Order: sequence, then C-alpha cells, then structure tokens
Amino acid sequence: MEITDEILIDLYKRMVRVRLFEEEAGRLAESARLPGFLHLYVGEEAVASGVCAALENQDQITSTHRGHGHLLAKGGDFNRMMAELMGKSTGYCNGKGGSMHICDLDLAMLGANGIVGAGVPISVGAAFANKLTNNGLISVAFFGDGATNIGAFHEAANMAAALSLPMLFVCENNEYAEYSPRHKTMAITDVIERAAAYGFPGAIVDGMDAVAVFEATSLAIEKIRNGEGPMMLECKTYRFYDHVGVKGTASNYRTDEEVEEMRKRDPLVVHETRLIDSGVMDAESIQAIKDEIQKEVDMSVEFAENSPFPELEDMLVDVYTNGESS
Amino acid sequence: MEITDEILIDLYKRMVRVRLFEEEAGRLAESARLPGFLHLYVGEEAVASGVCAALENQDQITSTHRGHGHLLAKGGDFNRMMAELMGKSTGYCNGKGGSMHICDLDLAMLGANGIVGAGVPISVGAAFANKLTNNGLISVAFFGDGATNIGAFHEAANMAAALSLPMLFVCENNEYAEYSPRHKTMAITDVIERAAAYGFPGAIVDGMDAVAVFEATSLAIEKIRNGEGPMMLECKTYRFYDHVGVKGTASNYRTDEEVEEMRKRDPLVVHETRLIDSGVMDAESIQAIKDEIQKEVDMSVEFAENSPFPELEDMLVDVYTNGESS
Amino acid sequence: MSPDNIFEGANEVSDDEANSDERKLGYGAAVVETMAQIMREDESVFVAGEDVGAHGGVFGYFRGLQPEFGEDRVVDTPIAEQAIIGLGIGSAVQGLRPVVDLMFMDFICVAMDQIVNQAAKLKYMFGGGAKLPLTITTAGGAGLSAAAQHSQSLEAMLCHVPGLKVAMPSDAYEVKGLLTACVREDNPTVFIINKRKLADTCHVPEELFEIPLGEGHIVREGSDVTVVAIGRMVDEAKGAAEKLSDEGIDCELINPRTVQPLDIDLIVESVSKTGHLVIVHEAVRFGGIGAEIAAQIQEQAFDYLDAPIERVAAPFSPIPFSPVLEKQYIPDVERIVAGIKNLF
Amino acid sequence: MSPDNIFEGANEVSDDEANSDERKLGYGAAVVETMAQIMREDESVFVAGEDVGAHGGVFGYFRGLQPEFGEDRVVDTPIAEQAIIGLGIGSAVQGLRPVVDLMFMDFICVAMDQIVNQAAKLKYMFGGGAKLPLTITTAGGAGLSAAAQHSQSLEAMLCHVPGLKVAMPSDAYEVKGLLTACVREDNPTVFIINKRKLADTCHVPEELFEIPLGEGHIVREGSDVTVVAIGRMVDEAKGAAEKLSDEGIDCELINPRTVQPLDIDLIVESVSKTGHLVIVHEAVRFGGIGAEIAAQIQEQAFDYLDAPIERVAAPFSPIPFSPVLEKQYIPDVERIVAGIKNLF
Ligand SMILES: Cc1ncc(C[n+]2csc(CCOP(=O)(O)OP(=O)(O)O)c2C)c(N)n1
Ligand SMILES: Cc1ncc(C[n+]2csc(CCOP(=O)(O)OP(=O)(O)O)c2C)c(N)n1
Ligand SMILES: [Mg+2]
Ligand SMILES: [Mg+2]
Repeated sequence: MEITDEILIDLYKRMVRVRLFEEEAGRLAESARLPGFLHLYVGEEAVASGVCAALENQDQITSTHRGHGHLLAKGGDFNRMMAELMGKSTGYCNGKGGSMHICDLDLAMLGANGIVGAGVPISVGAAFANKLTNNGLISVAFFGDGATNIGAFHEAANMAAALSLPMLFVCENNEYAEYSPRHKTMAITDVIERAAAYGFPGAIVDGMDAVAVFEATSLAIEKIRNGEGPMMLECKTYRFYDHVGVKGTASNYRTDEEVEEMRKRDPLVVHETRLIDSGVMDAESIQAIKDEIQKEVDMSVEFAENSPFPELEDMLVDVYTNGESS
Repeated sequence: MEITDEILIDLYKRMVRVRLFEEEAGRLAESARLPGFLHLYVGEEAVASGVCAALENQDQITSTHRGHGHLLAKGGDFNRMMAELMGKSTGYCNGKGGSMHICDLDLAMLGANGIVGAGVPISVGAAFANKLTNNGLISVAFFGDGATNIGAFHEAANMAAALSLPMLFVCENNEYAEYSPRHKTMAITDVIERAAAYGFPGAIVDGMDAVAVFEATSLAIEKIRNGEGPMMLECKTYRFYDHVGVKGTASNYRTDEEVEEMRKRDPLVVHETRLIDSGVMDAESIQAIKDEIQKEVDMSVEFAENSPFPELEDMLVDVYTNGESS
Repeated sequence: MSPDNIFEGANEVSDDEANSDERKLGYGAAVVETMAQIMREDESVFVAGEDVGAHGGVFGYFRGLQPEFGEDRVVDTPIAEQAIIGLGIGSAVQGLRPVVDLMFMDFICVAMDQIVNQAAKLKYMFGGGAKLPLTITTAGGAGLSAAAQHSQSLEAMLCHVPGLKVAMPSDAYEVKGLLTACVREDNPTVFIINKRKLADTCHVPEELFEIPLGEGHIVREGSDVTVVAIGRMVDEAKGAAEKLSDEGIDCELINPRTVQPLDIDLIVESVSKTGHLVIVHEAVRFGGIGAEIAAQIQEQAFDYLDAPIERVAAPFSPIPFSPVLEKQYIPDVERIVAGIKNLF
Repeated sequence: MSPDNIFEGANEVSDDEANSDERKLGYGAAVVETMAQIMREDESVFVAGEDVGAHGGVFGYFRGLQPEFGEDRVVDTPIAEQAIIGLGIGSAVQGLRPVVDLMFMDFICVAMDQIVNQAAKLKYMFGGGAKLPLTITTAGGAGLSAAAQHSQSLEAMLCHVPGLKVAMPSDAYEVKGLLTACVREDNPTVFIINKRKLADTCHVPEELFEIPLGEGHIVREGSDVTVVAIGRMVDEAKGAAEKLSDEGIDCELINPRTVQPLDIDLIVESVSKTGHLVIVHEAVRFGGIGAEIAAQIQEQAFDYLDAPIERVAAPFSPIPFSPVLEKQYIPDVERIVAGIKNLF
C-alpha cells in the first residue's frame, strides 16, 4: 500500500483537530466552564485518525465514553461539538447528550456511549444492516481494553463472527481502565488473544503511529469488504491525561515517569517528524495547519458561548419520534 | 493416575443413578405427571459423573437448566428430587423451584439455573470465598456450549482469571443450543479456544467416557488446588433426548441417524464394556446395580406421589430470611 | 409438557371455527400471519433471535417465516440477549425495521442495559436525529409451571422508562393490530406475548390493520364498577364480570392494550361514571402498573371515587413452581370477583 | 468537574463542625467509616467492585479501606457488573458478607439478571435453604450534568422485585445506620448513595448503629399536609416545608429511609392526621415509587384524604445533559412548594 503525501497530511490534520480541540476542552473544564464529565482522548489520536482516514464516509463507527476523538477524527464539526459540551441548543445533541453522547448520524457516527462496551452490540446491528442491504459499507466499533472484560463486548464479537458480518473491532489498549492497570483485570498480555476466541483474525498495531493504524485498517477493511467476516485490531496506545478531566487524581495508579516516557511517543510528534523527515511538510507549514485549526477551535468556543441554552419546553421533545412525551 | 476398581464402580453407579432417574422422569413427563419444563441429561452422564467423582464433597458446583444430572452425580437424593419435580413440599426446594432450580446446599450444589450462563458468575463467588477463607475447596461451573456465547459466562471467566480463583470451568459441548447447531452460533470449532482468551489452560475431553472425564478433572483440580488459578475442560458430549422433554419437536434440527450414531457411544455402554472387559464386574453384577437403583427410583416416585403439595400459606415463606414478605 | 405442545394446533383453524363466517385465528398464529404480511410489504423488516429461524421460535410464533423469507431475514442468533437487542438498535438506526425476540420476558433482565440505557434513550441523547423503529417481542406471564425465572410479568419496569412503548395484546385480534402498529412505529416498542394465550383463537381480519398504541378498549360497558385488566387478565376479568352480572353488579371492563402509553383518559371517563375502580394484572402488586393507574386516577377522578381503588395482582413473592401455589399466585376469576365485591 | 472533585473535602471535618459538640461527618466519609468499623468487627465482610481498592472508588467512598484491609478484602475487579454481582451471590451463599459496588446506579441495568433473577429469587427458588447477606452499593441521582446514563434513580425497578430490600439514605447519619443494617442483614439489599450528597455533613455517632430497614422517620412534625420525600429529596422538602411554614402551611415531613420494605403505616398515620399527601422523588413520575405510595394510601386512608395525592417527580424523559434542563428536571424546593400548594 502506498502512503501518499495526501494521506500523510490528511492523517496529520485529523490528529491536530482532535488534539487542539481536546486541549481547549480540557482548559475549559479546568476552569469549570464545561459541565459534566470529560474523558479526553489526548495521546490516542493516532488510533481514531488512522482508522477513520481509511474508512469511507458512510462506514459507521460506534464509540465510547471517550468519544470526541472518534467523531473529530471522522470529520466532526467543532462548533456543534463545543456547543454540545457546554449544553447549548446548537450542539450535536441539542445540549441533551453532552460529552458522553456525542454523535453525528450524517457522518455515520452512531454515538459515544456512557456504558462501557454498550456501543459494540450497536455496531453489530449496523454491520447487519450493511450485510442485509448489501451496501458495501462496514461498521467499526471502538472500545477500550477494559471494555473487553464486559459481557456486551463478548456477545457482540461472537455474534458478528457467527453471522459473518462486515465489522471491524478496534481495541484502544491504553493499558488502563480508569485507575486499574490491565494486568489486574485480565490475565492475558495482549487483548488481541481474544479475537481467536471468536474465530476471527486480529493484529496488534502501534497505536501511537497514525500510519501504522491507517495501514492495518486499510488491509483489514479490504478483507472485510470482501466478505471475509469481522476482524480485530489492537492498537497499543496511551492517554496523556487522567481518566476523567485533565489533572491527576488522588490515587497514584501510574507514575509520572511512565507518563513522561509515553509522552515521548506523542503520536503528533511522531507524525510531525515523519512529515519533516520525508520532506512532505516543513515546520512552518505544520505550524500553519495548527494555527488554522486553533483558530477554528477558538471560534467554536465563541460559537458555543454565544449559543443559547435549550428552552425549558424542549425537555420533552425527542423522547419519542412523532409525538410528545406524556 | 491409577484408576482403581472402586473408582470404576463409583463412576458407573453415578451414571446409572442419573440415567435411571432421568428415564423415569422422562416417562412421567410424557404421561403429563410432571408439571413444567424438563431438560434431560441422558447421554451426558459421563461428564457430571466423571467431574463429581473427582471432587471433594464440599467442593461447590453450579449447574444449568439441565441440572438433575449434576446433582444426582454429586450424590443427590432421589426422593427429594422427584418430589421437587412434582412440585411437592418434600422436594429439594419445597416445591417452589422445580426442575430448573434444583439445589442441595449440603452437597455444595449451588443450584440449577433457568438463565443460560447465569450460574457461572455465582461459581466465581464461591471460588472467591474459597480463596479468601483459604478452605482448600474449589468451585466448579457446568455450562453448555451455547452458554459460552453469553456475556455472563465471559465476565465470570475473565474475573476468575483476573483474581486467580480456584475454579474449574466445565463446558458440556453437546453441539447444540436448543435447536441451533454450534456452527451457526459460533465461528470456532472447539469451545476450548475460549480459555486462552482469559489466560488459563484448557483441555478437550471425551465427554462420553467417564474415566476420561475423571482423569482430566483430577489433573485439573490438583493444579487448581495448588493455586494455579482457573482451568477449563471442554467435554464433547451429546444429549440423546430433545432439548426439552423427551420426544422430538416440529423442527428437524438434527437427523435420526446422527442420534443413532451417537447412541452407539452411550457412556453407560462404554463404561459397562470397560467394566466387563477389565473383569471388574460381570453382566450380572452390573444388572444388580441397575436393579437396585431402579428400585430406589421407583420408591422415589412413590415417595413423591404420596407427598403433600405445599400449603397455600407457604407462598410468602422464604421470600426473605427472618421475616415475612409483605 | 414442552413449550411446543402448548402451541400445537394453534396454527390450524378448527373445523367449527372454519365453518363460522368470521375468520378465526390463534393468538400465536396471529404473530406468524402478521409478521409474514408485514415482511411481504416491507423489505426492511427482519426477525432475529434465538431459534426463531429454522425452529420458528420455541413457542412457534415465528414458524414458517424462514422458509418464506430466508435465513437473511429470519435470523437465528447465538444466546446473547444483549447483542440481540444491539442488533436491533444498530440496524434500526440504519433504517431497517428489526423485530428482535427475547424468548422469555424474564430475559429482558439479561439485556436490560441495551433496552433501558440504549434503545430507550438513544433518540433523546442524540438530540432527536435518530429514528428507532425497533420491536422487541417477548413471551411473558405465568401458568406453565415454568417457575421464578420463566414466568414473570415485568412490564412495570419498562413502563417506567421514557422512550419505550409497551403493548400487551389480550387476544389474537390485538396481536395482529398491535404488532402491526409496533413494527410500523418509529420508536422502540416491547410487544409482550402471553404464553398461556398462544392456542386461543378469536376473530382476526385477514388484512393487516393497526390498533393505535395508547388507545384502550372498552371490552364491556357497565355502570357499577370500572375494571381495568391487563393482557391475559382481560379473560379472567370477563369471567368475573359475567359472574357478577348475575349478582347484579354491572362491570365496565377496560383493556388498555398498551401500558405505555397508557390511555388514562378512557379510565378517567369510565370511573367518573362508575365511581369504582379495580385494576387487575398478573405482575407483582407492589410497584406494578396498577399502582400508576391508581395514582393517576385518584388524582384525576378524586371526586368521583366512591371507594378506594382496589388492585388484584400477584403477591410479593417470586413465582412458585408448584402448580398448587402457582394457581393461587395468578389472579383469577374468583380473586377478581372478591376484589370487586370488596368495594361494595 | 471530575467525580473526585465532588468528593473532595468530604473526609475532613470542617473547623466549625469540629468545634461543635456533636461529631459531624460527610455523607461519603460515613460510608468509609461504617465499612471500616464493620470490617474490623466482622471478618466475613469484604468489598469488591471497579476501582474500589487502590483508588477507593470513583466517588471516594471506599477510600482508605484497602490500605487497612488489604487487597484480599477490598478487591478491584474487571469491568464486569454481572460477574461483580455473581461474586457477591456466590460468596454470600458460602457464608461471607459481600459488599459489592456498582459505580453508577444506571449500571444495575447491566447486571439486572444477576440482581433480579438470581440474587432476589435464589432463597425462594431454593426452598429457603440459602442465606444471602449481600449488599449492593451504588450511586444514584442526578445533578452533576452526567446525562442520561449516569444520573438515573431506578429504585422503582428494584422495589418491584420480591426478595430485595432497598435503602436510600438522605444524610450521613442514615448512611451509617442503614449501611450497618444492610451489611448485617441476611437478605440482598441495595444501598443507594446519592452522588450529590457526598460532601454534605451532619452529626453521625462514632459507634456503629443500625437503622432498621423498613422503619421510616418523621423529619418534621406538622398538621396540614404530609410530605413523603425519598433520598436527597428530603433536603428539598425540608426547604419547602420551611418556606411554607412562613405562609402558614404546616408540613409533616416523612422520610421512609427504605423504599423496600416501605413503612406505609407511618404514612397512613400521618395522612389520617393531615388529610393531605405529597410524595417527592427524583425518579421519573410514571411508575415511580410515588405511584405505589399513592396507591396504598388512597386504599388505606381513603376516608381521610381531603384532596388527591400529589406527586412531585421527574418528567417523562431521559435525563438531559444541559444544566439548564437538568435543573428543571430534578424536583426542587420551588416545585415541591407548588405541588403542596396545589392541594389547598
Ligand atoms: C458498564 C460500565 N461500567 C463501568 C463504567 C465506568 N467506567 C467508565 S470508563 C471506564 C474504564 C473503561 O476502560 P477502557 O475500556 O479501557 O477505556 P479507556 O477509558 O481506557 O479509554 C469505566 C470502568 C461504565 N461507564 N460502564
Ligand atoms: C439468558 C437465556 N437465554 C435463553 C434461554 C433459553 N434457553 C434455555 S436452554 C438454551 C440452550 C442452551 O444451550 P447450551 O448452553 O449449549 O446447553 P444445552 O441445553 O445444550 O445443555 C436456551 C437458549 C435461557 N434459558 N436463558
Ligand atoms: Mg483503557
Ligand atoms: Mg449445548
């Protein structure tokens, strides 16, 4: 597979979009300008970006509690997302969903999810629809390492295999589930060992390298689109901030050294080095991309802050399609 | 491991107890003398008998909807069981549980279960108690091939591995979940491939051969008692009667030929041949065992039929410990 | 007795019935017929669940669909209730109209997260963007000695969840009308089949028709007491009403047909006429749908009530296996009669 | 805002409070203190759940237990709610006294089968042989902008299930008394921690004590109207009562403390005095525990009621994220005042 300059730049832009938006969201949360729980994706950008860059526009994804990253990497809109994080009526969910329920059906992003693992069965449903209607699309479920311990994941993975559905399972193994290190909650080293239990192939990917993720995804979805049934990728990655919010919490579940060590493998830096080394971009044009995107982020904050809150009458709207709630 | 004559005879008696009781229960069900759903274990006797013969008396087992076999193989009482199947107050559950909830806490049999897979997490709890109190016991979960597709199984297996609990997983792979053949509901050939996904060892066993099951179990529980964490056995077996009740149903989910073929491997016949060939017992003494046990079965029917139904006042008893229900 | 025996014969129309002018059909058979007709007219409808395909469902209410519509549209799944509901949600969001089956209603507990936290809330959480034309079929109710985990009536749990609709057909006619409405509905619905009703027949039109979700039905007009009966309890309440009419108590019998939405106006109207209300359901009394009906009626028809609202329902215990206890557990004609008489 | 910030400071006693005679303690801190004292006196008690060990629970209400009692008795589990409850059931049957945690109450749906079909029914199905001293702790309630899947009050679902007991402490004192009772109880209990109360302090005795499950508490005596408030709503109802007392309406405020069993006698007695009843809960109104209370009261105190029973509860929608909507969603002083005034 040839990785064109275009692809390299595209991957980079996706990552920068996630990074700059999330850093901003983190700052806003720290200064109490965002309500609710915020699960940042910073550090893991290569995964969502690499996967989404390899997808067709209408291929579906389901996401997790850490959902901004996925939607932004798939092309999500800053304004609607920032407005949603602030609970404004102009947000992706009209302010009713917030960070944990971000979605964009036009981009075939079927929702973040506050329940660990619960998006995976929904992905199976989308994959089933793809197969039944023979639309050539595939469905991708993102989930964490911790999520592979829950029943919904297992049922969905087995169901996808049994029905031989066009579906890609993407495990974002950041080695922690909240504050629990992986080795405490599972007795295997690599999550990918689970793929075999369902009878489909899997591969381990460097989740700090967008190109590696892009390549692995492209290979996998070619097979999946060919009707070979589901596959799984385990992307080894790391989150730079805390499980929720930005700053560390009371417990020392991981050392500062560990975080520092992993930060050296920052997927953006890795990719920037590649861009520069291969002569695709120079430092200046990289900075230009960042500046431009930062401007968009800033504008989204302005947009969100100037947007109105939902009206109280909206409370009962959209509980049901066609008709009011009682 | 030496298989003594005593062990061989013990295994045989356990199997005959299951077989003759269940054949009787089947006849009673056919003539509408048993209420409710009856899931017969006939054909699979070698599994429960081989496993239970290898256990200590106080090692716990949890069971499935096909639970008589497990309890009888562990030494369950004909009278209380038959009475329970008839809904009598002298039954194992005072007539309140019936076939699907047969249990005997004195024999550390923690219950059949009407919900597929739901006994497995309960087994994990017993194993945890064994570990915490360091009582040297192990906990065994029986479950079907179909049950390995459900979330509760997965969560329990992973939890047992993560906490390194003294627990044995026994899959009774009879190749069907109700009327669905295994290959339609999972994309793997051997259920045992799932053990690796949790990080514990497993072995495939001839589930039509009580000695093979006994040996495999003995080996496994030695390691488990040694603190090596959970293990799994996949016992390849077959049910001779229908999923529920005795006679076939409307759909032809398996051929008569297949059943005939498997009946040739009847675990009782296999074992009788071994007993005779090895000179441990002759045909006559084998028959004597059968006759004696049949007599006990007959007596249990009499006992059950002569037992009273629960009193209507019993309805609200035992909803709670210490005190009445409102 | 196996579940199959219960259903036997329900697909065939008996001679007597066939000779009558009105076409009769079994309650279980009505599911099959309705599904077949809907699937013929709408390609986006499919059925999935455990043993719904080759076997036609353990209660047989999908029998015959797979031969006609193939394995792609009548799908046997693994034992995986969470994934079954997820299959429904994801495909519904993609524009299909899934009918997914949870064999026994008790199994909604196994899939409760997908039902309550996903299906019910998805549209709202997503700011309205998604449609969710998902129908969940499931067999509820006691009476087959199936004990505590295969006999429950858990509709109250579902009714408490904004975003769901819940239908409880009391006869084959309602099976057809409500199932059609559920499948055509753009919101997630739970369609509760009563497993003791499967073989019962009544007149059912050949053509598809809809009974609007949220419209109750006056089964019998009367002036002395309003009796609201849910699902199969309509039969028992009919029996009670007949008995009492001999004794001079004239019951107005209301069948809400759906418990979410609940046609409270119909009940209010009736109670303002009769001044008395008895609610009958198979579920446990404490926290059952009867509590909500009672609470709303005392609120909206306070001045009309001549006596406290009475509830006839199951006692506060798991469902016992033994037939003698189970018989006592489930409300029947006798207990309903007693409940009604309590008011006078 | 992270859940940790919510909790911050709750373990420490503020200067003011420390200087007062009565020992004060935070609501969340009361969980820790109670658990520690119980675990010291009873070796069979252990705690298990996600991040309850090294981290002390995401809300911190188990913080400090693992350092004292070790990893064997304060157990971090995988994300596996079904197995967490199963861990509790199996070990309880073996004679231990597990306290297992479901981080957010919404997650009971993920483990509903183990709670409803296993824990609640096991003793009954087994003919009485088993004891099940299992406590499930979980954090319910809205108000943190945690949206539709992290804010629910689902106690009505649990109350409908024979075999369970359900406690809803409204302050730190009740946390200690009810948690002690739950852990010492031989039946499965669900102990619902209100996540907005975590930092609130009040007087809590140093020693362990039990508040009997099923005994309500008269928070404030009054003569005009009985107000029954559940969990955190007791605070809001207190505020309403104070406001109304200025306007000459004298509220009797009852806190049932447990919703299963429900101390209906206490409410009946109060209503026979006041003739008016308002029920306040955070859960959705339709099918909430208020419906059951209303149904029972209109039955048992029919002749005393001077007006319909009023329910102040959440509207029929998932819980919205946006703070402006969420604020309106949760009953507060204003809405309770309006509800009470409705009756006069
Ligand atoms: C069913 C359920 N259990 C627990 C939680 C609380 N929770 C939220 S995120 C999380 C950790 C998830 O770990 P992982 O899947 O590895 O994803 P990561 O946060 O590392 O991206 C937990 C336990 C939840 N939201 N849902
Ligand atoms: C959660 C749940 N889903 C479905 C069922 C219905 N059911 C009962 S037994 C069974 C098949 C179980 O298959 P397997 O685990 O292989 O056990 P076997 O019957 O073959 O012994 C099914 C689907 C159930 N009881 N519980
Ligand atoms: Mg993780
Ligand atoms: Mg099987």
